[in-house]
Amino acid sequence: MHEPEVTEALALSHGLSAEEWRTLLERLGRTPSFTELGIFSVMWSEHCCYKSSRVHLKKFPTQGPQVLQGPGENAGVVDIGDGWAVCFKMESHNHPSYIEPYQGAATGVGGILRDVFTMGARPVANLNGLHFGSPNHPKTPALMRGVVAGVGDYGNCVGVPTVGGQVFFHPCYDGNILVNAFTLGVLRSDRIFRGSASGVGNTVWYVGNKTGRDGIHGATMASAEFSEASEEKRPTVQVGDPFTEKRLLEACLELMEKDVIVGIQDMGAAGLTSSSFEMAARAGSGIRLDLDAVPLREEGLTPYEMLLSESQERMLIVAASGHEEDVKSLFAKWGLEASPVGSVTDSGRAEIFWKGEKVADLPVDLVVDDAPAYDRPALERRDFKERLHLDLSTIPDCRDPEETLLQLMGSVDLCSRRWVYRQYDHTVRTNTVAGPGSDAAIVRIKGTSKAVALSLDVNPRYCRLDPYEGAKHAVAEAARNVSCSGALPLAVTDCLNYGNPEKPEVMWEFRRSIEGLSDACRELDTPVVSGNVSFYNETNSEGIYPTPSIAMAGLIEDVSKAVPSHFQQKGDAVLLLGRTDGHLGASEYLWAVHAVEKGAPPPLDWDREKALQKLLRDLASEGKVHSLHDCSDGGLAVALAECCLGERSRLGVTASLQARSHRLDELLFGEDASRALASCSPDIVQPVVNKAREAGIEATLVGTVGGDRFVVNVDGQRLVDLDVGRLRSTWENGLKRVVGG
Amino acid sequence: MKARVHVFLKDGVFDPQGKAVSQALQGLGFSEVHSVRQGKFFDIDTGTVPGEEQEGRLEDYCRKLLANPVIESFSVEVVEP
Amino acid sequence: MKARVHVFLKDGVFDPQGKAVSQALQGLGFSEVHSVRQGKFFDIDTGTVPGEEQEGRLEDYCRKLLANPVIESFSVEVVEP
Amino acid sequence: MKAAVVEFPGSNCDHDAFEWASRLFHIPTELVWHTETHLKGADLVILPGGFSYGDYLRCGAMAARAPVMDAVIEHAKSGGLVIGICNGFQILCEVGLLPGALLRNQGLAFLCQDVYLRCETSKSPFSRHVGKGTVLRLPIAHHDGNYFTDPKTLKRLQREERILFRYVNPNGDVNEAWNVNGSLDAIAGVLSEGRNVLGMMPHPERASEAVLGNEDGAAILRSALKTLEAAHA
Ligand SMILES: Nc1ncnc2c1ncn2[C@@H]1O[C@H](COP(=O)(O)OP(=O)(O)O)[C@@H](O)[C@H]1O
Ligand SMILES: [Mg+2]
Repeated sequence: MHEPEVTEALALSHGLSAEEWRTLLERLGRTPSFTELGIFSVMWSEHCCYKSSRVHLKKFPTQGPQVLQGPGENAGVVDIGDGWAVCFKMESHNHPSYIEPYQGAATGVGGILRDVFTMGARPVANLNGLHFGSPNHPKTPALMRGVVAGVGDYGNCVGVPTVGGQVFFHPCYDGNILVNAFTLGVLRSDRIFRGSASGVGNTVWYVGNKTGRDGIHGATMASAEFSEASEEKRPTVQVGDPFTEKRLLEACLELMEKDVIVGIQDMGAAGLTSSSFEMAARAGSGIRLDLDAVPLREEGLTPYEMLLSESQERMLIVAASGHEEDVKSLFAKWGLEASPVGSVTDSGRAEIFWKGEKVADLPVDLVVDDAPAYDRPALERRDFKERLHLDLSTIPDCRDPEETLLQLMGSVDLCSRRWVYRQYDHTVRTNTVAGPGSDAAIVRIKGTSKAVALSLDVNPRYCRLDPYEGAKHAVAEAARNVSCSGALPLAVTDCLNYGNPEKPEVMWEFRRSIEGLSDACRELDTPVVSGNVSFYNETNSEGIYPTPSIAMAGLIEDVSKAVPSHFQQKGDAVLLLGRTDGHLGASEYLWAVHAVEKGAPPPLDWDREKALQKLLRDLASEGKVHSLHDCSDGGLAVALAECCLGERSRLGVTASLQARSHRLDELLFGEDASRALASCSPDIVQPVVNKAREAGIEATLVGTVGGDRFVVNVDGQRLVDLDVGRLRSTWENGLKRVVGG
Repeated sequence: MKARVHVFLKDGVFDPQGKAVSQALQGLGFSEVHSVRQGKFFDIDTGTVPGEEQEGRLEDYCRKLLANPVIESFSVEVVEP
Repeated sequence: MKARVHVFLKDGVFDPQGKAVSQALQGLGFSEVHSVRQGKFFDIDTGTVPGEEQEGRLEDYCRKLLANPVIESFSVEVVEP
Repeated sequence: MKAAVVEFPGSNCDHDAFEWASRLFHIPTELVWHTETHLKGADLVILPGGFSYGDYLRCGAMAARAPVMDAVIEHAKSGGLVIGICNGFQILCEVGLLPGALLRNQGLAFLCQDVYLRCETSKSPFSRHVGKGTVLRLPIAHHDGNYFTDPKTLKRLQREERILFRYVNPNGDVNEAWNVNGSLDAIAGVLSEGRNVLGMMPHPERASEAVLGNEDGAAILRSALKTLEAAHA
């Protein structure tokens, strides 16, 4: 075998820094082979070892009585009582999706599904967070079509409903779209599987698709900036095979019912290398691999290629010895091959053989635990203070609230996401109590009376203007959405998308975000149980806005108490819960109507937020309300309009508001936090108001449900009077302006 | 002109459909089948295009729409000028 | 043998994909495009099949699996016997 | 009265169909793997929805060639009830138990949404207790549901009242805007010549429970069940 000579230059071209290369030589005590260099380059890449983020991620609260498995495994696991648990995680597939939107997004969904079923959980719900460039950017429509079709086709084929998510547009994503995929699975709390290679002599199995030259150096690609050149220099793009994924999923879950599996992990980024090294590291064991046994899709792959390939739909399983036939016959039932490719040792080393030759022999801890970690310099963004300052006197109040409302409802950030989620099967598995279009998706757990509520949120504009406050809002809004459905927020997973961490201003954004997330998760008692960091979302030195996507999972004990987001009943009273201060800073209104991105995000008072969320849950569990809807981007007027736009309900509303000392735009479109709209039968308005007062939450009667018009009076003056059908068509056609059709 | 354009996965790019088809053929008893790769083709009918521009035009269709250059290649063929 | 099999929609069967492609091409400014019909093809690699049986075998693949006779026709071609 | 749900690799509504029959209707129900050769004494066979063989090649093409299909054909030929839902409908067409084929949706996109169906005849075991003219609201979730058949067959289907469901608007009128996948004659479900085999694209099993906000789908299985019970009595 002819291999390049390993030199410092080669190491640098593999993405290692000069300092990392020196450490490696010193710790290894020799020059690595070419294959070994490949292993280090991926395992020490940002994507695999979190070298710029590790020290900061330690700040997250990760514990609580509900946490059965925190960060560190393939996915987190949370107890939901009565012997049941849910397992979930979110992951980014940003770079691959920009290069090949359909396959990139599809394989992103595939990867996160494997992370979850690896833990022994049956996937029951997907979410997806999508951030695209400006709707006017020439690449946006094709990227959007490709990504949405990719997310949909993969999840649809595997049969996991995609029940919610987020879509956001901003020019900061023109050269770096974000595709964040989330999966939640259900399992018995005493049947958690982990990625650990223990038991000397146990067999290491390779199952699933054969290995090709796919995505070699995908992990290193996700650890570097884009440039025009890298758009040209592409590795072989991975193609998703959801049919094989579905069979792998079923076969693994079936095998897990027998007591055969010792450890299991999917081959994600850095494929066979990361799965084998990480499994050995978790168990403190060693591993021996025979590459001759690795099933190949094409001839002539070198050990380097086999170890670094990112071919999809592959798993590594450590099975108790003596069960070889069980493993083989079970996978054969599903038309899949299982190949023994190695065994567990106690050497603490990974020893890799090929054609009778030892091609790699490395200490597992050096590769995994001793991977570099940096506390990179951070520096407050230069324009931070200046942009927090908003001078409203330079911005005219809205003259025609009706027109402004229609403009907002049809804007790309607030309009209906139906074009997207119509392409996602959200009803398969017959658990979807509330799907996309609802504040939180509600998925019942069969065999129990429970349901989980899920919401995915982040407002990148808030995060750009104040990364600390923006991060707090992401968690608070996700929790509020979940509480609106009547669920108790339990735990979060995150997907942290940032620019180049070697830039101090990006690092500052990252650190402030982590602090905000940590504080919020502590306040709301929702530990972080899993997550993912994606750095280097930069093209030609232009970075994205800090985008910490947060997915919150909550629990409803009695699914019959779940509350919808939309008005349900003609004649119902509409109550605004929470205080309106008319905060316009950082708002969607300023951006969509005035093209201004300035001001501080709305202040968030934890006492008030927590009291509101508890009130929402109490109202739900006492069966007092017919609908609850969180009031966030777009403010009160938009939230009121959204309540009229349910898939099934077609009800108008007449609302009467008091401006007090506020400008009209402050009243209608201000984004004060900690607010929600409730609808209830008119005869229990007083008890609801009293209950809110007791909780320290302002409650104001703002209107009545009914009719086919959307009417808003301010101080007795009719400012908005729209046919609900017109409102709906404006709202529903918003995305079509971007994608056509 | 009448033309036929073939669009197919580049060498080395995984073709899950082709793999499934080849397994299905084997399962039907056609054990001689080694491998299958699946592609798309387009039969295109146009108004008059000057002879010397025909192939170029077809390649334009491919580059602009029919083929995804990241994973696919194409070939063009004028059937009736 | 190496073979190529084409499977295409019969005349009269509506082809939503072909129609969308032809509209998209027109939308890109290729106004000369009249119509497009989309089909599938399969590049098949097999072990030895006796020369006189080759075409028949390919037709068997089509009849048994590759084509749906309700909507599709096929043509077979041995590329390398 | 027994039911069987046939499972192919890639089927993903198999358990939904199983629960539909067993949990919601208390019908003793068996899952039957695609390699099996009998149907375990089932009176009603359900071919479930969802991506058998990944929908690779053509939806339902590979499943139609599975060993178990001989038993399904035999069951159908001897008058046994068969319901194919979504992918199950595609399989029934591929195997020739139902006429026609399901092409790609006219807008080319996968569609997941509720649709309205009008029951066109009560002369079938699946609709006897639904009632002609009844409008049902049911979810669809498919990429290839655009029903097609040749003009002669279409005439015959119309004449023999074998079109069981059409896509309609909420008032029950056929209207192209509500025929979302572009099906010929707005066909959403068809019957076999013997009227004992039904194929339909919408998913009644996803809309048969109050907690999911819609129970319209229950009527179809209830009708089949009553018919079978009457026959057994
Ligand atoms: N990419 C997506 N996939 C599926 N559903 C989505 C997606 N994006 C948004 N949705 C759904 O559309 C609705 C509106 O989204 P959004 O405005 O972000 O909700 P909210 O403001 O309540 O957090 C939600 O129900 C959400 O789940
Ligand atoms: Mg919300």
